[in-house]
Amino acid sequence: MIDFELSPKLKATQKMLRGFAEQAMRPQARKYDEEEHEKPWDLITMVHSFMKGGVGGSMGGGGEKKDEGGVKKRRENNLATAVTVEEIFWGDAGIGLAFPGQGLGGAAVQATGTPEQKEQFLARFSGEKPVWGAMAITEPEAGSDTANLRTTAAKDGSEWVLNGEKIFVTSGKSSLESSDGFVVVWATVDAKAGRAGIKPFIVEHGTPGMEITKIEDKLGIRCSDTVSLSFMDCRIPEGNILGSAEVADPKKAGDKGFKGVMATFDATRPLVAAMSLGVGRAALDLLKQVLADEGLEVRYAIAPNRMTAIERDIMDMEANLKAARLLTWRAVWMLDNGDRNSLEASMAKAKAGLAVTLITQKCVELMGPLGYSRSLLLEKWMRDAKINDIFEGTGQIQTLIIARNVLGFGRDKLK
Amino acid sequence: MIDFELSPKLKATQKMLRGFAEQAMRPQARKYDEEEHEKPWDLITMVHSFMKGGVGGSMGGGGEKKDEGGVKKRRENNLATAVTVEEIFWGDAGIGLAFPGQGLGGAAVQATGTPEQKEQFLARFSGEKPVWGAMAITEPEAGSDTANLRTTAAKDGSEWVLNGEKIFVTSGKSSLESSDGFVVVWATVDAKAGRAGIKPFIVEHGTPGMEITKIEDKLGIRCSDTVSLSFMDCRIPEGNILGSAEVADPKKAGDKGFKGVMATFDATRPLVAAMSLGVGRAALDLLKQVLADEGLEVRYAIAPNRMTAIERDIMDMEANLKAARLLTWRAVWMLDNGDRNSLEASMAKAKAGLAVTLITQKCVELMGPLGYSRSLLLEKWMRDAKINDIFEGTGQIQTLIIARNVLGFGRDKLK
Amino acid sequence: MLSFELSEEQAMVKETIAGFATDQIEPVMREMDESGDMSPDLVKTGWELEIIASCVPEEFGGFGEGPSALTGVIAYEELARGDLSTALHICSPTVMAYSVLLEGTDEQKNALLPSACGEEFKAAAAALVEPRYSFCPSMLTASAVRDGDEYLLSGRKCLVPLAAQSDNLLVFATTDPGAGFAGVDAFIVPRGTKDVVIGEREKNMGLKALATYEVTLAGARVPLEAKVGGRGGIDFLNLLSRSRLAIAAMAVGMMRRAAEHSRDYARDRIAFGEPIGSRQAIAFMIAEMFMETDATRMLVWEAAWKCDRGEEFAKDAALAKNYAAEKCMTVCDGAVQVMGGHGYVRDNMPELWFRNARAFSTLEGMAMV
Amino acid sequence: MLSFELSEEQAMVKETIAGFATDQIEPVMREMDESGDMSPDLVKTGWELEIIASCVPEEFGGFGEGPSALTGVIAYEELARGDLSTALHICSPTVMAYSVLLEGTDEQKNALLPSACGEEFKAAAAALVEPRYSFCPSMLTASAVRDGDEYLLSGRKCLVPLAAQSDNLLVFATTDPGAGFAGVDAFIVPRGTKDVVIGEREKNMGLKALATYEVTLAGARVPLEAKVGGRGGIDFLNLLSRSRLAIAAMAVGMMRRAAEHSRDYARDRIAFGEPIGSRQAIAFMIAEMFMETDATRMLVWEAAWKCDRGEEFAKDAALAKNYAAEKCMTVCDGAVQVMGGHGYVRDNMPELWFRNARAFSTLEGMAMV
Repeated sequence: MIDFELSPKLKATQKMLRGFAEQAMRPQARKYDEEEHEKPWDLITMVHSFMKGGVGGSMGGGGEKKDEGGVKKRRENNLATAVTVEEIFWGDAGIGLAFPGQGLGGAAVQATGTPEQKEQFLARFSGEKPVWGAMAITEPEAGSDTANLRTTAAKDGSEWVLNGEKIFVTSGKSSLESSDGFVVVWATVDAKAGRAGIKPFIVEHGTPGMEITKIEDKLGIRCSDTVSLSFMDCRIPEGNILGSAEVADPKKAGDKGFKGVMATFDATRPLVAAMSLGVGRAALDLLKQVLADEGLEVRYAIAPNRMTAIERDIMDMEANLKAARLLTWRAVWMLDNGDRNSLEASMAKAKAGLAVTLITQKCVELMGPLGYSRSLLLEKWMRDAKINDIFEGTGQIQTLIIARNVLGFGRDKLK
Repeated sequence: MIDFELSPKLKATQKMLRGFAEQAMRPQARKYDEEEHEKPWDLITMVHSFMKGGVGGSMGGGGEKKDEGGVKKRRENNLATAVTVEEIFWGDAGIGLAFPGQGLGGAAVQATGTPEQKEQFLARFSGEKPVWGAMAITEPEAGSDTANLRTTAAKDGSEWVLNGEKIFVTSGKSSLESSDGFVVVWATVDAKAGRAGIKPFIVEHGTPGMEITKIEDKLGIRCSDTVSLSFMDCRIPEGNILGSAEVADPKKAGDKGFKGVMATFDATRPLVAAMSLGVGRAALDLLKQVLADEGLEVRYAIAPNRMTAIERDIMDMEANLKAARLLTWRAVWMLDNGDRNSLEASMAKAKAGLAVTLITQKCVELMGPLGYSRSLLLEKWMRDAKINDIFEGTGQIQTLIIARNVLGFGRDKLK
Repeated sequence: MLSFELSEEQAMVKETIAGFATDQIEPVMREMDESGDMSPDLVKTGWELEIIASCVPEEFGGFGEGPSALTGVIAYEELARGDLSTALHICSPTVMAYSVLLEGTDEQKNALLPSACGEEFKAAAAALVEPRYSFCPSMLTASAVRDGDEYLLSGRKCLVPLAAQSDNLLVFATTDPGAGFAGVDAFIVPRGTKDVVIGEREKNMGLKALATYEVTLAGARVPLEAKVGGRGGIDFLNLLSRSRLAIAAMAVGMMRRAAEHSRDYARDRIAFGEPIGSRQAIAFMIAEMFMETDATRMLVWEAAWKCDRGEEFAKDAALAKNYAAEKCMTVCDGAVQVMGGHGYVRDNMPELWFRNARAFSTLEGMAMV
Repeated sequence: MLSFELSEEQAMVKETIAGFATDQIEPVMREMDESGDMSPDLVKTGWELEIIASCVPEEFGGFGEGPSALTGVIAYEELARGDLSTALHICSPTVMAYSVLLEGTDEQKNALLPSACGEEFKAAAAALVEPRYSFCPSMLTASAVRDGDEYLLSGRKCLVPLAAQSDNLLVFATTDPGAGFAGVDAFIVPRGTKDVVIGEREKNMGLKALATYEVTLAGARVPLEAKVGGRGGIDFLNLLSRSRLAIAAMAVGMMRRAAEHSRDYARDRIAFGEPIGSRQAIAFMIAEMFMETDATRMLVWEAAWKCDRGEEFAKDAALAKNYAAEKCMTVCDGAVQVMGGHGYVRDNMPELWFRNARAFSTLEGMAMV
């Protein structure tokens, strides 16, 4: 039965988080935008105390125990994460990204690791101290071109030796300096093997040969650290290749490793979409509040061409935001059911990323000088929102994935 | 000196044509939309009487005598054509396309023919009787893929023998059945030579072996005939290959022939843009008239976000239409100066074609039930307008040409 | 708990209608558009889906428990996927039937519902739209003025489907100008009522297979009992919103079909040695067609779900309807564009969708869930 | 007769400023944005372009015959191509200068123009925008009420460039509320006038290198002579429209730079073994950037041409300015998008353009041609 109602449990979480976002996060949002690279430890401690495992939850944790004796077991942990993320990012996107949790690194472990590895590497996130996980895939010479990585992993006795450069590692500093976290590094074990050669490796904090070479200054989400990593003969135990030993062999495993990248993103794209929703809703809520304060009510039900320009803008923005949310919920619902959601995940990410980019820009415009001024948070939300159409695959990459799915074309037929 | 004023001569033409369009064309527009495939002979005779050479003028006639003793001689015949076309198409696009003149066929002769050939083939258009010219390039199996034609031309003694199928030949029936016109057929003399093998041939009306196999029923511009042609061992004199004899030899001439296709379109794309402007302006004029009749004036100068939705729509539509017109005028002005305008021509066509497609759709929406009803011409304009984003290269093809020009990429680098 | 899964019944309805649309409606769509004649066979078969009867309770001749908006939008999407004119023709009696079922007095239900559940398709036209550019359902010019034991109906209506074939018209008019939606009531006007003039069949850009008429009310007199719901009248905004869901669902059906058609063409059509779908410009257009079709459906489903729960859904229905009207036009325009010249000729379907799609921004109250 | 060719003088101005923008402004743009400090060298060099002096007649200290809107928009496009904050800083005194030159009394011209043509850059701030979301120049809340031999100025202004550095402010206020544009007048308010409070320097999303201030008028008194144009006042819509052309021209300059930057990046950046510009999704974005830059420039030129001919151009200026504001945002957003993550970091210029571009929908009366 089609049902759009959240479980009582989720509604409660939502309500609680909304309060936290409004009372704890909002008042500090500007501070951590202006003081770039500062860490909101007070908030981090607070959120960690009531949300072990992090706001990102166990991203991509869906699917596994899909069936129990034939009966499809309903799970909602990915939905819970999406709802959580939206509320937190309604509070503030930068601070939200700075909150502890397994992040993309954990998602990669979830998507590609063996049960033992999940045990070994993910336990820490529910410990007493806040811990971060990160993922390193992008390289200076390859943006979306994940099949073409230059970072290498060579087997040497009982160790892997990593060499290469990674950029745009979200929470890299938090994972490797501020906590006992790790980074999942995608590297090739056989450059000639192309996709088949690409494997995920766990590199623990403080591993010699790994260095943070840069911390980015950004347009928005300034509270979140984005770093560059360099690996020079960085040695890790052979067990740190995710997904059992034979995965290491391109011939045997085929592009299983690379599929892991994709699986990771299938799980996390809807959550990036959920982040977008929070930011977009924040902007729209503010605009509507300002209008309400002036006694202006939006007449949604009249003919659109009889509306004022601002009424129609708001109607359009609300429809787009709502559509994006429903597409997002559909994608995580599929994940919770263990269904393949590659197409739906990209639809959610593409729709939400673009929608909130435009919504926040429109809200700033409609608010005139107040929108452009740093005395309100609106201008910050416009800066923060833009990242959603970029990271974890730009809107163009998402659309490409949708097109390939729809047309049934592979990379060869639709570049 | 930058100047946007039309010469007194052009202003007079404009004024005269506006009257003709309003009083002679508008009253018959609906009739010739409903009675598809009927020819508006009364209007044709009328327009031919005061406009020998046709409303299309000498399309692409620019450039030749660019310099006379170093002094750049100002010409405005392409501008005149653009202005003429806009007014005529403001009256009605379907009837406008049905008016006599050299059309694309003549444009091809202008762009690729020798002086003798221009003499020989174009004289007829200023004769007593109305005559049409057409161009056949599209084939059932190739839309925009003009480099990949299957129609062949084989030399046999002192004749060329054409074989193949052509579709979407505008005014094909008018040229070949209703008058002593001709069609310029693009065919390959050497399939292996690709672009280099493609040449333009003049086929006169009534040439044996050429047959009209179909007349299209269309969404709009129903007064204009669009036909399919079949060529079965169709024999034409060797002199009917446009551009001196050695053009025939791919090795010697290179892709000169194909360049001719492009040159033809460089000259005619801005005129398609001008057609768009007429239709778009017609729709906008009607909408504004309806508002004015209700005493509503558009407050262009106030802050856009204080406008009503309909005011802002009108402002946007006017800006887009005006921008399209100015881009069109720039493209024809360059043509008149004999400057290469491939980039600017595509900008004009792309902008105008899309702008009026959207403008007419918006006007129908804003007019509600009146817009959707056939009791007004507005719905017809929406159907007519759509062709402008399609024929003589879709908006996508135009954008591709722009991109290649801007990026400096050839077909190989940017498919 | 969140779910996007159809119920078994909904899945069955969807499958049945999908087959009907593909096997029977689409093949004759073009012919009906050119001739302007709706196929009686389609209407017969469509009626046998018992869309209305399955919603009307037994006591009034049906076998249901009132209309389910969710099941309705699922059904209408499939119908319109076949052809919009056909979908509107078959669904046109729902406005009268559901308005009376949901808001009418027992007398009105007894009088009108049994025939609406009969074996034979029975036309019953609803008149809401008015012929002016600035039409808005919250500002009707058609008025109903009480005069003793009668109401005096005045005003002009247009886009009234099957008006000439209907025994009764359902006329929406304002009894309280300036009261907005709250001031609108519905009146049952029998065929042949004096001073009700049904004009010539209308000619529109699209919907050519659907017979619509202009209706003029020149001070026509109807008894007080003609007012739906009697004294209390109707919750017009509720009925209007249900009709918006019906229309939005049909837009989704058309979008889906246009997207599928573009996908297939882009896969098969070869240019420059490759399928045109291997060009990003085309491929991205098609990706967005599918994305927006799904996005629109989600908006429609969520609003319908609220409706069935008896929650306030007028805003959600308006958002869904306006979004659907805009996106459907964009998608169908794209379906023409993807085919280029072939999309502009009447041998192919896109030009027909292009003409029909523009109707959605104007359609109000022509079908209901 | 139609022509798109610059005059020799315009071509020279364009070339000079283009060099200044490329060689001197752009290299320090990022540094100024981060520090918030405008480079005095840039201001000095910019002033030496004699933008104002070249428009002011000799009798008032210049060597021109009044401002040419066309030459102005050509010059401002090139300036803003280097950096918007710098362009606005250098051009900010034009509002006072041209308002007085075009509408002022001889006394006012003699008092203010010579210094505006001096060797040294002299700040002169204009205060038009007001700090509320619904700001519209036709509905100012700042008011000027006549009280004997004085005007009482009340209201709040924001986005006033260089207010703290100016000897005189030009304050726009309404003398006839409800009269729209016709009710607006301009007043010359000397520094230190009682009850004129210049607030802290503002913090905005962009324009970080441009010092702007909020100005509060708490019933400040100025003599009747302070009113520009004396008794007759000013043609405010004409001045506003000239300022809209100035701002639209700057938007064109930014659009052009962002388009060029995206083109170069898309040509050089390799992904999947090819330049990213060889993908239609990226290539089409860039094609549209260039097309819309040209389209916007055409709108600006045509309106400026009308202005110089003394024709009614308020509508044309509004169309151009609003079109420019929207397209500039789209183009600069695209410039970020084309670079992906690299466009989001402050090592590269797109994020700066992205922040500055959004200003255009709000900017009014900050520069003039």
